[in-house]
Amino acid sequence: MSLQSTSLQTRDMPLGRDDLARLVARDIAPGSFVNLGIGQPTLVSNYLTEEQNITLHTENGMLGMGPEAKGDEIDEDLINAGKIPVTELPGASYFHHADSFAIMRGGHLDICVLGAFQVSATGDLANWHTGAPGAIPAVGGAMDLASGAKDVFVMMTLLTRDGASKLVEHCTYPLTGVGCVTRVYTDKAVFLTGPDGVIVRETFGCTLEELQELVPLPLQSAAAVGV
Amino acid sequence: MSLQSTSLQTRDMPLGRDDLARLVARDIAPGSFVNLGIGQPTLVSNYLTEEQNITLHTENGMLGMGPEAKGDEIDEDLINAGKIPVTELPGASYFHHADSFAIMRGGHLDICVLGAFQVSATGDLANWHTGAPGAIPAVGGAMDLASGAKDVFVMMTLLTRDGASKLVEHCTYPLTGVGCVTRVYTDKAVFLTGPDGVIVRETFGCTLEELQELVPLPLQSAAAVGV
Amino acid sequence: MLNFIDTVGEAVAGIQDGSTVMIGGFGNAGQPFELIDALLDGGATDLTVVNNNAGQGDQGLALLIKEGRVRKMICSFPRQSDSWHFDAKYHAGEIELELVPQGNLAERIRAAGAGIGGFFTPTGYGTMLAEGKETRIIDGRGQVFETPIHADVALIKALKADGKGNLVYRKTARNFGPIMAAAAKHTIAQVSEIVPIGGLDPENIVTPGIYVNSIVKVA
Amino acid sequence: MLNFIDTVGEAVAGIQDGSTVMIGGFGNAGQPFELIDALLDGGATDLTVVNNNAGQGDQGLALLIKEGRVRKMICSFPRQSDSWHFDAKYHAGEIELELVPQGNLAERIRAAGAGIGGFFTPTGYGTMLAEGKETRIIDGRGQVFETPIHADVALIKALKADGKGNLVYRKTARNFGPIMAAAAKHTIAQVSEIVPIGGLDPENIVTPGIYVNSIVKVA
Repeated sequence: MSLQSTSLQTRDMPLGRDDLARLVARDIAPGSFVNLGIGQPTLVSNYLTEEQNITLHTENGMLGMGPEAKGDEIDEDLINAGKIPVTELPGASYFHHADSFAIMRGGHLDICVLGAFQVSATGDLANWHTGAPGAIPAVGGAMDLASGAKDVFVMMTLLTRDGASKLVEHCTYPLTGVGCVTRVYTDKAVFLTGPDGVIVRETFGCTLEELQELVPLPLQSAAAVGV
Repeated sequence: MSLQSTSLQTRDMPLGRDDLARLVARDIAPGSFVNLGIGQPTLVSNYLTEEQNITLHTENGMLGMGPEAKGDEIDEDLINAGKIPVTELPGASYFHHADSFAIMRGGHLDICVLGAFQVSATGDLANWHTGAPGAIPAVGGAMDLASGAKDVFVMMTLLTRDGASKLVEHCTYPLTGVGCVTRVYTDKAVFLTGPDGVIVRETFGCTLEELQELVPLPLQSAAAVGV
Repeated sequence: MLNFIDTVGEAVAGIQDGSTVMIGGFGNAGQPFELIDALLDGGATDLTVVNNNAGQGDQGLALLIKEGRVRKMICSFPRQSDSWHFDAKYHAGEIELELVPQGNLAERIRAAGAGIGGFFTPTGYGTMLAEGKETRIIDGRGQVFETPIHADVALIKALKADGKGNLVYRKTARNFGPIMAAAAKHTIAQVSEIVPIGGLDPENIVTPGIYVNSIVKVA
Repeated sequence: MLNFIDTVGEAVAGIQDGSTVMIGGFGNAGQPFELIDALLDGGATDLTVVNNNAGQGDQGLALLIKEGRVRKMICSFPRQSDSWHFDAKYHAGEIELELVPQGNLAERIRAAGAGIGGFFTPTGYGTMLAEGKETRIIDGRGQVFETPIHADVALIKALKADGKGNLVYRKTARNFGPIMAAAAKHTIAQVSEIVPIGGLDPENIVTPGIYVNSIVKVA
């Protein structure tokens, strides 16, 4: 494998959460319909531009979701999937839960962005359950998004607090979906996942060689494979 | 079998189509949600009273259908299942086809009234296809109504033009639904059908003995079985 | 991506030979006559058409059938007093018919839009329309396995669209429009009126713009 | 039959021990708090409850769970920062949990209302939530067989009802209300306002009155 790391390194430093969210936002094609799940991925909404004309979907029954509600805008009947008060943009629509999940499950969303515990080389996703004994499992809409969206992007730190890679050959946590993740955005690199293995699109504050030291599966350089 | 015909005969003459429609209308419980199919059963709507507070459903997406539209009321966007212009009553609602058939298929209609070629002793219905070679089959919503409504009433003449009974031991025409018909309203009698056989509720212009001559399956008297 | 298109001809220009085309409407209500006429003019052939009926009189879908452009009809009620063009093609063995109970037609279209791989329904159990199909008894009732109907294109008619492609309909003209819009890869809607973004109440949208690709105003 | 009822207590009085009760709402939006409180006061126990969550804080469903009235929860997201009453009962082995992906929960409820005997979906395929379930490959995708969720009673919250029982909702408080109303044998709706027949636009009804049995106005 040819590791052409210099051409991939786009930043001197690992990315913070906001920089990562900005990067994901920049990568979303104009006019897309997008679901940002709950937690960290919702930061992406802060960096979408008006020119991009992105329509945000929330699983609890809305297209055209606006930014988080502040002060007088707060309305208990208008919340997102994380149960945080949000606002409504012009051109929004409301629908019931079966219609909302039909949008997700029917393949109509262009992109969903999710957090993850682990992603495998072939795009398996584990993000709902640690599998720890006694842990109460809760899945919400994660499996529907994983299996339904045209593209599933993951946002996560590359390493656990213990320094283990979350990008793995095979997930050890219970799966959310099989072969569903197409891109993984981490603080140290952006990876493209799929049936042909893992391709590194760019690195942040490390060379490809250094990255390969951290990740226990073979990495290919985007420059080398011509992506 | 004890044939107590005198107590069942309620009219001196066979019923005409309008008298039959009036009888069906009278038998519909107040507050019911009803679908009247197409053709002859739609006559029933002429005899429903305001006090009955019946809500009519039409398969093409409406609850609260009113009478046929006349003159200036005619609106090409407001038709019934027979494609005849109709009107809208206060409290009506419109919905799309999947939602409309969910009402029918989900068991939410109290009664549907359908025409028939044949009904069997156990309530099998044949009303969509003669089975004749070269005939173009057309089924519409008949099978959904037959399998979905809580009660399926049939309105038909008892005999074909050739004098054969349409109430039969086993249907020879292709089936619309199995064991679905609960009542059969004919010009000569009202029959209750079900797993226990055929019960005659009342006769028009004939005795039960005379009726039994016409129908090739054992008839029980409602008076005798205590219905 | 959503496009507002000036003419019905341009709107249907991308429809390929061999496509599966859903056409909204029940009787005349909700039929996108202008889009169908444009499809007739456009020349696409070898089509599979999904519609409740199989054309009436000498207009719209009936003409498409007459001209031999429809290889197969998927419908619930092809036989009407004025469906002579379908009748002729059918008796000549020149058109294929998949006859589907109307509720199965609606539910199969809905299933395609909702990502359902197939479902069991009591409708049609024990009838010739279930012959050859998988069946099972569920909670004591015989049920038939039915599969989704996907389409390349849907041609539908709505009352109004806003700038986001959200649609509202009028009375019983709503019928198949919303479920076909969700089941097709590319949905083309003819509307009577286009209003600005914000011109429709978010509570009353029937078809969200995510399901709509092309909108053309028809006078 | 539709009844307009004066108090939430009378509205829930008929709910029997052992019933399956669907409760609308996602977070606080659309939760029929007053009906849940009345159910708590009414004493029915051994309930199976269908809700997206498993109660939050010290109110509503959480209290019903705390009081030991819920035998089984069917939900997608029981674990929240303030779901301590469910947590305690779960760890004590005093409540059964059927964990369902949220889209399967919605679709299974919808299937019950629409008379569908079961359906195949890709959601959950290859995960532990599909263990023991029938699967098949359809069009190259692994799919899981899921069955309808019926209920004896649905408790939902809507914005307005008209005299025919037609309902409209408000913003994301709509969520599970419409599908639960259709899936339950008996649907009880608490509303903020009751308007006369004709007071709601027929184009904008979300839940037709055919799905509603009891309506109670909550100030």
